[in-house]
Amino acid sequence: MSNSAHHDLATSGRTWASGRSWLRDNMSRFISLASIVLLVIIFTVMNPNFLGAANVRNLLTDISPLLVMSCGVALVLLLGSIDLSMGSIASCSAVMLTLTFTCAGWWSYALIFLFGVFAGFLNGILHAKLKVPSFIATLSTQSIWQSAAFLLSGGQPLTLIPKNWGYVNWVRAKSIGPIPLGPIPPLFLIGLVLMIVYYVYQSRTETGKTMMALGANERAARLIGLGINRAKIVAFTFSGIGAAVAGMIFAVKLKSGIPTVGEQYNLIAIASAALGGVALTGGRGHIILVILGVGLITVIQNGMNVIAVDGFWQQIVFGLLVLAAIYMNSDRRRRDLVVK
Amino acid sequence: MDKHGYSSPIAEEFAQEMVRRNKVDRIVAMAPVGILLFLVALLSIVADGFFTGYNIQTILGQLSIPLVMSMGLTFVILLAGTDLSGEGLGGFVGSIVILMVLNTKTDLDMGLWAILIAVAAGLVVGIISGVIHVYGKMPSFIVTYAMSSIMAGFAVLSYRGQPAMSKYEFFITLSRGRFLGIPSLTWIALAIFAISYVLQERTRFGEYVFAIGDNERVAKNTGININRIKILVFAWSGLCIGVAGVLGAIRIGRGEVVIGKDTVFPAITAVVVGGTPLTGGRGGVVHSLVGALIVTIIYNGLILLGVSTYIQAAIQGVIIITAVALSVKRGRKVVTK
Amino acid sequence: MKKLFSALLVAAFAATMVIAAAGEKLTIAVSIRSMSSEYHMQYVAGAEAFLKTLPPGTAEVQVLPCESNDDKQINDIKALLASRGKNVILFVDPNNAPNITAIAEACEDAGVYWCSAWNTPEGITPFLYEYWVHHQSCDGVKQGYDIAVNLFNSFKTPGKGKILVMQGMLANTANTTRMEGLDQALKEYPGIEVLDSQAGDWDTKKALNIMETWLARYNDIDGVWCASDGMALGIVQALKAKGLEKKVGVTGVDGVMDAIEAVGTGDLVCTIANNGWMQGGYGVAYAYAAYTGKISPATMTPRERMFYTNGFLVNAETLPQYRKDFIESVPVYDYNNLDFPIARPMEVE
Amino acid sequence: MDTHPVLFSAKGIVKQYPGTTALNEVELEVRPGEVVGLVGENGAGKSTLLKLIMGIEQPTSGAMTMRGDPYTPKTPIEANGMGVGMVFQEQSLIQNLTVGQNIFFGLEKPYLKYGFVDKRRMYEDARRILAEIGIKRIKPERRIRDLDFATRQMVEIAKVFSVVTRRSASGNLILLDEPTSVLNDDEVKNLFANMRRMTERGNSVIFVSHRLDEVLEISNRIYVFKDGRNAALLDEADADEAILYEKMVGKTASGEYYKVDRQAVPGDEVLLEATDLGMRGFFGGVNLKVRRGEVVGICGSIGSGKEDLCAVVCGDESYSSGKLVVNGKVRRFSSPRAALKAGVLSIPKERREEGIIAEASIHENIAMSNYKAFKRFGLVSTALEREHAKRHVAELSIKTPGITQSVGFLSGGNAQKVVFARILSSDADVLVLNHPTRGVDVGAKEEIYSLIRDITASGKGMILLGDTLDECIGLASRIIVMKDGLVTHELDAPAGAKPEQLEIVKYMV
Repeated sequence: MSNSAHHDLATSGRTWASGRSWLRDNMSRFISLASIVLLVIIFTVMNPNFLGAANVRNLLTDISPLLVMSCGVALVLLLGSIDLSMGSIASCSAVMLTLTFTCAGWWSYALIFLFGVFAGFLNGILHAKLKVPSFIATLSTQSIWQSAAFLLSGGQPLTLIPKNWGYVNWVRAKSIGPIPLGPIPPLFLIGLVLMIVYYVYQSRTETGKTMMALGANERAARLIGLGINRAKIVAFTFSGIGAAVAGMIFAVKLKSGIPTVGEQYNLIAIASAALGGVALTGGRGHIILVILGVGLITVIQNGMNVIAVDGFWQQIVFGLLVLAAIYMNSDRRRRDLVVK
Repeated sequence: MDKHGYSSPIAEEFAQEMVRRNKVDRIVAMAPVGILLFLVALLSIVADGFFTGYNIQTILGQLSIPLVMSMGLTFVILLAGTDLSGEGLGGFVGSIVILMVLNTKTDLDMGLWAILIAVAAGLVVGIISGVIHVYGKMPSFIVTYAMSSIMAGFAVLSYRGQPAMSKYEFFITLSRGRFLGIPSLTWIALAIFAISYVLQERTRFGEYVFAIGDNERVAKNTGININRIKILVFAWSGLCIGVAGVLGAIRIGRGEVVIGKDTVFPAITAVVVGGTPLTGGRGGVVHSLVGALIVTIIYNGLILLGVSTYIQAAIQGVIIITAVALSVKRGRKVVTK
Repeated sequence: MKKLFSALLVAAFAATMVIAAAGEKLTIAVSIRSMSSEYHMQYVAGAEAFLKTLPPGTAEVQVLPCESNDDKQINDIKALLASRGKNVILFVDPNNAPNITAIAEACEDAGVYWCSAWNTPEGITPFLYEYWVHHQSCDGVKQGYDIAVNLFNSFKTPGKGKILVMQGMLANTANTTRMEGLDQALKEYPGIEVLDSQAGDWDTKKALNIMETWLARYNDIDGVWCASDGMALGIVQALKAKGLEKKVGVTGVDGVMDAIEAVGTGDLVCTIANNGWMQGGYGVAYAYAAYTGKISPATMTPRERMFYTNGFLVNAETLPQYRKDFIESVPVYDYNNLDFPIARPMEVE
Repeated sequence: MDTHPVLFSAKGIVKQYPGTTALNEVELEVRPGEVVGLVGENGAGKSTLLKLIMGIEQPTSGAMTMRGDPYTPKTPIEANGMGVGMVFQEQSLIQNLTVGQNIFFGLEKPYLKYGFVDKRRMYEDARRILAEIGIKRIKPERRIRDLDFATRQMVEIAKVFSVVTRRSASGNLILLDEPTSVLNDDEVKNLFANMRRMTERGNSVIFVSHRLDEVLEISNRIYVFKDGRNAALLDEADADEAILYEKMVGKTASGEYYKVDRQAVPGDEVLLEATDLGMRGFFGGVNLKVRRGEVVGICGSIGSGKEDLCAVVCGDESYSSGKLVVNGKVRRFSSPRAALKAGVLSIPKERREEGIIAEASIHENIAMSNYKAFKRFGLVSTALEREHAKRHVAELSIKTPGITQSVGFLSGGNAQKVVFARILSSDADVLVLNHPTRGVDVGAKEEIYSLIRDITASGKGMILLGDTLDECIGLASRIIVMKDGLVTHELDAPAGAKPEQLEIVKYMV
């Protein structure tokens, strides 16, 4: 699929345009922030309730599942690879969570987390050890986990029975113990915590830094003595965890275990990471900025309902805004950077 | 100098090593054909009704859309790019072609012109995607993903929720016609395959696609206009999606956006399973024909075996990952992304 | 600053697509699976028919397509409720039944009257909620049963034969309820043998492919129980390609225009017109009545809050009647008579 | 027949890269119908001059003329148009296309009918061109990836001959850069026969090779380059290997340049030992010991297997025969990381592709080989990284605006110093230096030499592939000479008694 790390920069021998590179380098970062602010302003002008407390709470809630998935896939994109199995892992997690509540209660969250670790680890092994291209490896595990979701749910959309609602009511909590949360929903905190953990892991640990290095130049990373396979397997494992947490968020939020709930999220999560400045060819991007891409997509989808974009036009407007946002984020300064 | 005129025994070992590696590469290149034959043999024994005249015709009929889609995608993947616009664009072309021929909704009746206009729409959208990708320096993955969403929206807008039914005699004869035992729609798909083969083997465009995919630096040094070739590749992919959309509309006799649904990833899988790696440079349209046959036969075989609907997806996944794992290079220094 | 300008341009372009901005005007929201689903578009047409009965300018219809994405459906609804305050009423066909609880909670928090259609999980009823006006549904199980019985009786030797089962999308509420109806019918008709069952994902193209493959394996098929009109039309195309149309009975559900025609030509044995126009129209009417205080959920009888609506079984015999009532003359509903759509109350334990 | 007395001339050619002068006032002349040999050590500027003639790069100053008129090609296509063609060292053929397609790649216009290529005619012409240079057995329909290395080289040569003679059959210039390294004996004879056939028709050839016997056999006149300058011009009659060696190497650089006085006396503790080490098809039967404080220099020309030996030692490749013992344990490294854990680390030859991560900052690059040293509570602390990097930047006097600068911005010499800083920060005690001073300015070279002395003084062992023979001798305390995969000679090079280059060269070439 599109990600041989073909950095002409490394081979062309020419250095970048020097001078105030720091500002120009980070300019694209501010652009995606600016485009969110701009859209928010336009939507608020058209309907002030867009920034009302209720809708801000909606925005933050809607962001969380997409955020955990996008942060997960961002690590895989840093490698220059891709993960298409997130949707099915999330669906499987939603089904399993709904089922295990009856027998494992609060422990179900931990069990499903472990399932995410296993599913991601399997992707990592298939890709890193068997050297199967990540597109095919994750496309295949996607269909495997989709079948698992159907089998586990017996082909039924599962309902979270009222007896188990006790395990999920924390979603609507307005405060954690004494600390009032105000407009911030608990789900968003989960998304934030996961993003920060992934960001710190990627930027502060050896394996995390190896992900970025091997995405930029796998040959050099290998000769420098970095653990290539380990970084790949951990990246895919984290992506699996992100997908499982997203699945749990869907189950808790919708109070249901739908075996196809995550189906649509593969491409949106990758688009969000790309809008957050993560290069699809690897080696470039910051996990902390993925929230900008996710925020932009969520603002667009939420905003279209708030300003009542005609049903027929929603998909068209969504596509146009994604194109505009990517255009502003793309790095057209470096002529030699080959974009696949 | 030893007897073969090599400067030392080491050099001779090197030559032998090269010959061995060549042989291995050639076997690996033939792996997809081997897998195809194995599947046909296995299913003929296990699934009754598989190796019958009618089922072969059915397979050929079901082959037409993934084959046409994979033709356009082969050139895109040869450049290590991606084209996800098929879902929305295929649906759009399928919807408008029915609206333009004799149908139950509009009073248009443009006959063959409708097909030309619809396919041309695919071509134009392909060109737009190519231009945005090349000059906007944006990843083809995202450009075509957004384009798919846009075109899906226009598709539904074209019939405003009430799909038209075709009453065009020619479409009905096409959808049921047979010539020399092969369904007419499959003949159209094979025509697109033939054109793609000529494009790949006989034209300068085909040469340059391989050159850019294999070694962009050498292509640039030789003064090839890389941007133009890339746009042409996306144009051809758009045209193929257009044709696939028309074929889809003819098959179901209705114009709705669902024509494009779930057609892109099977087509990409067909190209990759066939032997064109996602990093481009190798493979070609013949490989994709084999890949398309494999994907279609797996789907057909699983239904004939009456495999439970829940585990069908899993079995397809396992077969595909095995097929690709067999034909992948595993040297220490090989970088797979 | 060229870049910022281009973002402004695109956003402005999006803005121009918009109908009137929010105001005191009431928004009648209809949350459906997708604009490309004919049956769900009947809801929208019904809502618009009701809108015409209101004085001009008091309200507008807004459609929320969720593209079969459960999470997006709840997100769209909550965004709408947050942006419209009290001036909104909602009619929802949940993408999957279990999601109804989350929708109910959202409407309860926003204090917005809403009605739902099709399925609720057991134990979840309007009675638990103050703003959930009513839940209406055609009886999915009964429909699955009716079309099965209709199919079985259409065979040469009624009640005996071999059938194939074309499901909709796996683990989708509409599909599981209709399959339940089929299972009931099969228990009552031991003479019927099910050769195979596959899932067509409500997709015409997939149904056609599956039917073609089935025809390669089975040649003495008497009928195909098919869970939706869209897929049924795909099956008919496959049968026509092999010259078997009319010889193999096919059923459908939804009552889509082309399916009604197909019953006329004999390609389809029967379909069920769920009359989306009536469901959408009265769903919105009830919510509007609650919104204007004409009725109050607390005082409504259980019969009014959970009821079945009649689907119209369309087969060769009932087709002329259906044509007369629904096609020649588009039915005009008196939305003040809220009792009209209620066929019978749902039994609630 | 263009009868201009001088076909090609280059005068006062200077080529500077940031920080290094590859060519310094070089001049060269080629007469019609002549083979001009060009010899010199690695890095003497031979390939750079060919790149200028081919228009891949432009000279900083100086003038070139072709058939009397000024000649300033901007791209290889322009050069081809003027009748100048070059066979590159690394393959420039398209693997997936056929022989015929490659020969006429970019030049399909005459065979085009409405965009369709008339393959029959194209393959006929290709067969004629191949036959013209004595190749009968290659079928133009075969794909390049199915051919072995030697055949591919012949196709490259055939392609250049055809491209060059498109303008006119004579008055053209063909540049051959190390064409014979993969050819066997009769393939070389065939190449020479074709070169003579070309020169008889009034074309000329510049022939670059490290195999002096071949150069002597074919060239009319031989230029010798040294350190980017003309060292000598010899007529074929009065040139032989001994004179060429002497001109190539010139006077051995002063001991002071290589800091010979600070050459450590090797301890007796053996850090690394290879016995009968071999890698099928690349090298065999290598025995060497690396003691603490010792620099083992390995000399050999291209294709001698010295680079593959380095790849095996540092874990980039696995060996097929013999034994490798590191710190007393027999090791078979599965990856460079395993080698690093055992204390073996390499400085790769291709700095940009293999030595640094261009996008990452200086302090990140330096810390990459030894994250353990910068961890606090399990996390890599940027503060520690930065502080450590500041110390190295000062110590090695790396010229950079700041340590957060991406290494991609730095010049060749400074980037190499960053690599050295990374090596020093790692606790590897056996270092494999693969052409450490390649493409580095003279000033930086000296700093690297003193750095090497410090490293050995601190007790680390080193395997060194010298950029030049002179450098190898200057730095190493023990020298191993390899040719075509086999060790042909071994000798000590103590500080006091450095061997002469002549002694070594005859085993190399």
